[in-house]
Amino acid sequence: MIPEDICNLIKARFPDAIEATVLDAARPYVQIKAESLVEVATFLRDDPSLRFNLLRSISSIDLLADNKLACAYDMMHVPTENRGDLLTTTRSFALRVVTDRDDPVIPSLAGVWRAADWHEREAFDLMGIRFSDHPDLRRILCPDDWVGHPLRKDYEFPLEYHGIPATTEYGLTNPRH
Amino acid sequence: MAETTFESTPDLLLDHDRVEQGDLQTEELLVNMGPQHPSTHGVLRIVLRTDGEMVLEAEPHIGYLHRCAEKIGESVQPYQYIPYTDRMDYIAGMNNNQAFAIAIERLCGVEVPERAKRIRVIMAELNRIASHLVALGTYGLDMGAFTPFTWCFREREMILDLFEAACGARLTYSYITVGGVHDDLPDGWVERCEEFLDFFEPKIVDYNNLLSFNHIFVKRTATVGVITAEDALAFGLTGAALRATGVRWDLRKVTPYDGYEDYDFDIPIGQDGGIDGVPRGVVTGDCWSRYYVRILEMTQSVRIMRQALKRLEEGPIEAKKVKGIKLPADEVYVEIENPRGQLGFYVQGDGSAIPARVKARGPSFCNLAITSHTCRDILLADVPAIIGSLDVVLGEVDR
Amino acid sequence: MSQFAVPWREKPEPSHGFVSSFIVALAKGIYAIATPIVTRFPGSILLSAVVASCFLVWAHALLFSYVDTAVLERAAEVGAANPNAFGYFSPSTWGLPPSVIGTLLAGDAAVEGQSPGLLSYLLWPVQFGFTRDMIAFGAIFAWFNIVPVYVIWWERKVAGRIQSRLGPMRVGGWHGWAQSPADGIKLVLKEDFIPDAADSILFRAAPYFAIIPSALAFVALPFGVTYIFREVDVALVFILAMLGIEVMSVILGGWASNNKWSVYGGMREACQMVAYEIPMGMALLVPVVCVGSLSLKYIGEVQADGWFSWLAFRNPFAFVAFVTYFIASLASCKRAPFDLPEAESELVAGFLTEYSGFRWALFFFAEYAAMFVVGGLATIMFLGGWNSPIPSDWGAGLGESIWAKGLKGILFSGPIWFILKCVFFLFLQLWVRWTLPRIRLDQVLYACVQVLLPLTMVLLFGTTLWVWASESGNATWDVIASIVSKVLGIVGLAFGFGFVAIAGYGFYHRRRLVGNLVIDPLPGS
Amino acid sequence: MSLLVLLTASSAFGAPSDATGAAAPGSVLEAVLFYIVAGGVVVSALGVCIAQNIVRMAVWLFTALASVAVMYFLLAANFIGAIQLIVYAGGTLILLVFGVMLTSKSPWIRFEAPKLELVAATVVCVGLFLSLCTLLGRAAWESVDEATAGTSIATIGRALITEYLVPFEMAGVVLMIVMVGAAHMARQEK
Repeated sequence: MIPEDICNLIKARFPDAIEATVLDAARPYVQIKAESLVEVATFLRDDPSLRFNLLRSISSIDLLADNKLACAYDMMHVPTENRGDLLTTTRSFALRVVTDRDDPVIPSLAGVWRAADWHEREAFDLMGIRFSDHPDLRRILCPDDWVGHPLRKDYEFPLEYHGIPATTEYGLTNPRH
Repeated sequence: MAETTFESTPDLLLDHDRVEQGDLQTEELLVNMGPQHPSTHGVLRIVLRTDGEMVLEAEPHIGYLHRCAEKIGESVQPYQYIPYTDRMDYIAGMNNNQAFAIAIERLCGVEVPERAKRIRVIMAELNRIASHLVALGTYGLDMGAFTPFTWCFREREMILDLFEAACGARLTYSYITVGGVHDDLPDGWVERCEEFLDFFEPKIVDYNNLLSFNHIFVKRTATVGVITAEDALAFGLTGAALRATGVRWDLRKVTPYDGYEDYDFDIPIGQDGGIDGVPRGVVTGDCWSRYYVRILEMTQSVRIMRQALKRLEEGPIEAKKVKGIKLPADEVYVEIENPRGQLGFYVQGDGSAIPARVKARGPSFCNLAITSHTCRDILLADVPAIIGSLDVVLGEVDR
Repeated sequence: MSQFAVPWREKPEPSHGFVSSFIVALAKGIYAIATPIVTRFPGSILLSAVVASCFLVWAHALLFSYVDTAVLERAAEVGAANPNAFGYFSPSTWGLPPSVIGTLLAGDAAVEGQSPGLLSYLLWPVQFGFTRDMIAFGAIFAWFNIVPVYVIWWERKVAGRIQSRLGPMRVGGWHGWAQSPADGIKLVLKEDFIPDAADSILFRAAPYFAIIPSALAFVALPFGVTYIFREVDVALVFILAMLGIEVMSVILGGWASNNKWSVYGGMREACQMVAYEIPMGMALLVPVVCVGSLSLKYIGEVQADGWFSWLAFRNPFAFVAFVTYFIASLASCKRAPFDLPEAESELVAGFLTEYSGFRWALFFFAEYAAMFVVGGLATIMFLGGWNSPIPSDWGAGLGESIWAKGLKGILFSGPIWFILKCVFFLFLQLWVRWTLPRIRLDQVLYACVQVLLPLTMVLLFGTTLWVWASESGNATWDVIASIVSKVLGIVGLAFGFGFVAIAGYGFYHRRRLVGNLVIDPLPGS
Repeated sequence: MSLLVLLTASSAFGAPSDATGAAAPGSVLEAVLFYIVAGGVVVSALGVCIAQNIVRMAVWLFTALASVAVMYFLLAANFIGAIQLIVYAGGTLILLVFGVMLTSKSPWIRFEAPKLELVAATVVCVGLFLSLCTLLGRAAWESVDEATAGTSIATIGRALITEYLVPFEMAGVVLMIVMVGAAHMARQEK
């Protein structure tokens, strides 16, 4: 099933959800509205012709030029009906949700795919996107008292953390290093 | 004596109202397993809520090895980033190099020469064997058997010798680069590699005799930590952990890359005990299945390598004009089959030579997420069994 | 200062305390003397070390028997002795004076006033029980120290071979023979570390709760008919008691460390030990029922008629009890696959987590000494004790000279056989440890309560019936019993030969590393 | 310390097998050892009462039981001594500690008795001690000259299955009931 068909399916079901479509790229995706994310995701997971049951990744993206943050969702279909047979047919799809950079809130998909739990915590930790209705939204990689979100483009690396120097002299003079 | 209290730290978010009232009231204990613990395979910390030997709840805490590898990816050119991918999953450096290289090649439309593809497959499968050997050996350690560890490492040393001969490094190879491989194979390497395969194949029988079919080992791992296929997919488990649940799913077959479609090989899956030499008592998706899928994958890797070595022909090993290549303003998400599962790289270009965003989807990271779901109401000794059978590498979990 | 500044030579020598300097000097001295010898004659040195350590155990007994026969018995014959002199330790009397000993040694009590000679002065203290105890205590203490040190070294060598590596190779020259003593010195010199939150008194005391019982177990363990420190009529129960109260040290150490992993280790040990004491004791009751005594000396003496008289082959129940006892003894020594209290991959190091240095070494001394003791119990209760597989009445024609005695000690019965059999059991324990994974706690208890315990009950009941049938004097039954015993003996022989054959096969087909894969490197590597 | 224990134990078993004679009953050494060990029993028993931590109490109880076992050895009652060690020190006490660690709120807590309880306990103890003293003072002590040496186990065994068969079996039945009851209680929890 090619991405256009999937996009049309979504369009037919949720006419207002789609903000933009990028379908002829190396990684075709559909940009949808944050508020309809959960319904679209549930539809993608449960629709018998789609059944994207494996959430591969949630990549948070900083669109500094547009003053936006984005989340890219990659999903895949793993056929489980004929378990044990060699599976060679698959389909994959991607979604994107763009949110405001100053108050970034995206509904959580942890209720749709449980794999989203840790991916969203990671996006929260490193990019500062808050996922509403997430069961346990905490920092996952950085310490709980870390200041800032490292993957943002305008992030300034702290010079020390609890008295531990976090950069070298060279790093002080060459901040991009 | 010094009076000490053992109060839980407030950030654990574990509920404490499960203490049942009764005549024999037992105390629940919060125990830190890690970050320095012999069987957490690195710096993983698991907070266990235990009642005697029973583990009621386990909560993994990660990030002790976080190096912000994704942030580094936004400051260096792709071929400079290759060494950083080695440091993610330091057990399977070749496969990580390969994943990132393929991602950049797809993004920029670079065509990899035939010989380079064959060498990539050979190296990736060799590293798969080496990685599975580490997994088997350390899993033996987790179960209290010390000997399989040294046996596995004996063979792994030979693989590392081969790697060292090819690229000069024994752990962080940076051998597979964007557009091909870094160096050609030295003289005599192919023969040596075939010699190794002849030596290695019978050794798998030894591992089986020593550990896989050992009665105690089977009793320790069978029916422990059973994960169903539905749970595995919901939690995003991939690789051996997913195949052990009975799903014959492997990206090398499903979305072939680097010429995997040319090779003839099988995808082993986990199955219930009693047939095909699988001991009785084994359930699809338990720790033993995950362990044994890795054993079977090693034989398949040997098969692939024999074919690739036979088809290795002279030719260029690197595409032209790759260094300093400008990345188009596009994005790509590529997944390949790492020894631990599906390793994905999301790369976003912005027209310059440096990527705007690099995101790594570590299979260990996703596989580890199921820990708190599986480690419920089990015995303390089962926690290392489950963690070890998921075969996580903390360098990749924390990135 | 030399022309070339060598940074590490410019540092002043660190100052040591007297004791540590002394220990270091002693170690260096021993090392300097022993290394050239050992490296030059490795095999013979090892052999002589084994013989010497065996000798250590029984030399004092030879001395005592010499004094008894050459001095005291004669003194009693000629009436020269003060009867009070034979008391254990009574200050009111000074025993036979050296002059009398001298005349007795000279063989002529009638000649008075002869000069006693140096030997008589040396032998004078040996007539007192207290002195004898002191000497024997020294021998036991020496043995108690030698066993752990060299078994640890040996374990590392065995483990190395099983794991296709070499084990210790450096310290001392020949196969790292000095590795364990060097480790011991290191452990003694290490910082005496007690965690801040630990219960420091109990933390310090716990290792002694381990080492004293295991040392005391040697008190009643016979190495031969006459080579016993104290012959106790209930030696078996006494040794079991000593093995049983060792568990207190683990619980205390685990608790006093104030570490949750340590407490887990202690609790695991408690439940494992309390459970496994029962099948272990009941398995040992099987030979006790066969023989009808709790005295280890008597049980050993019963098995003097060669291989087929050994108690393991007495009846089928005893044969199974032998295996059962061996499994239970692994559990009682916390050896793999029952090493749950210190399970490395689960509990870090269990009750040993917070221990280091000398206290840690004491725990290990106790563990390895206990391994020897359970091996000794298995030897005495099932495998003939200090008797060789050759029936000892074959040597009746050798006479009673000192050389004949020595030959009999080597061929028919003597501590060397006992020690060799104990070493065999130690090897079995090592072999099992480096081959098998660890069992889970519920499986440990399941194996004890649901398998071993009913099994040993059946064994005990069966052997009681067997003994009852044997004592009824039925001729047919006697024939059947002897045939069964012979068959069991042959099965045991087959096991033994199979063991030797497998070892020989492995030795014959041994390979160093794996061919040219390792030896000749590729270009670039 | 270990030397002392070793000495105690070694002299308790009498002389070496082929040595010059048994320790004479009533010898100075035996008396000295008896008072040392008896002192140990008293001190440990006091320790059980005074210690405030439950594990320390258990340790004191352990030393008390072990000292009593050594006294048995001194009296040449080796079997009773060894059984004392196995059953009480090695079995019951361990189970007790085990139970405490498993079920108490925490093994690291300490007990502090209220003053009133202390006073009451002291009064009861002193009264008990005095009554024991008077009882002991009134008893007619006979010295037994012949110690039953050597075949003590056979004697005990025979006595248990002939003369004292009924009490022996009764004790077994009582223990069985206790075990069943304990198992029942443990099951009820779930």
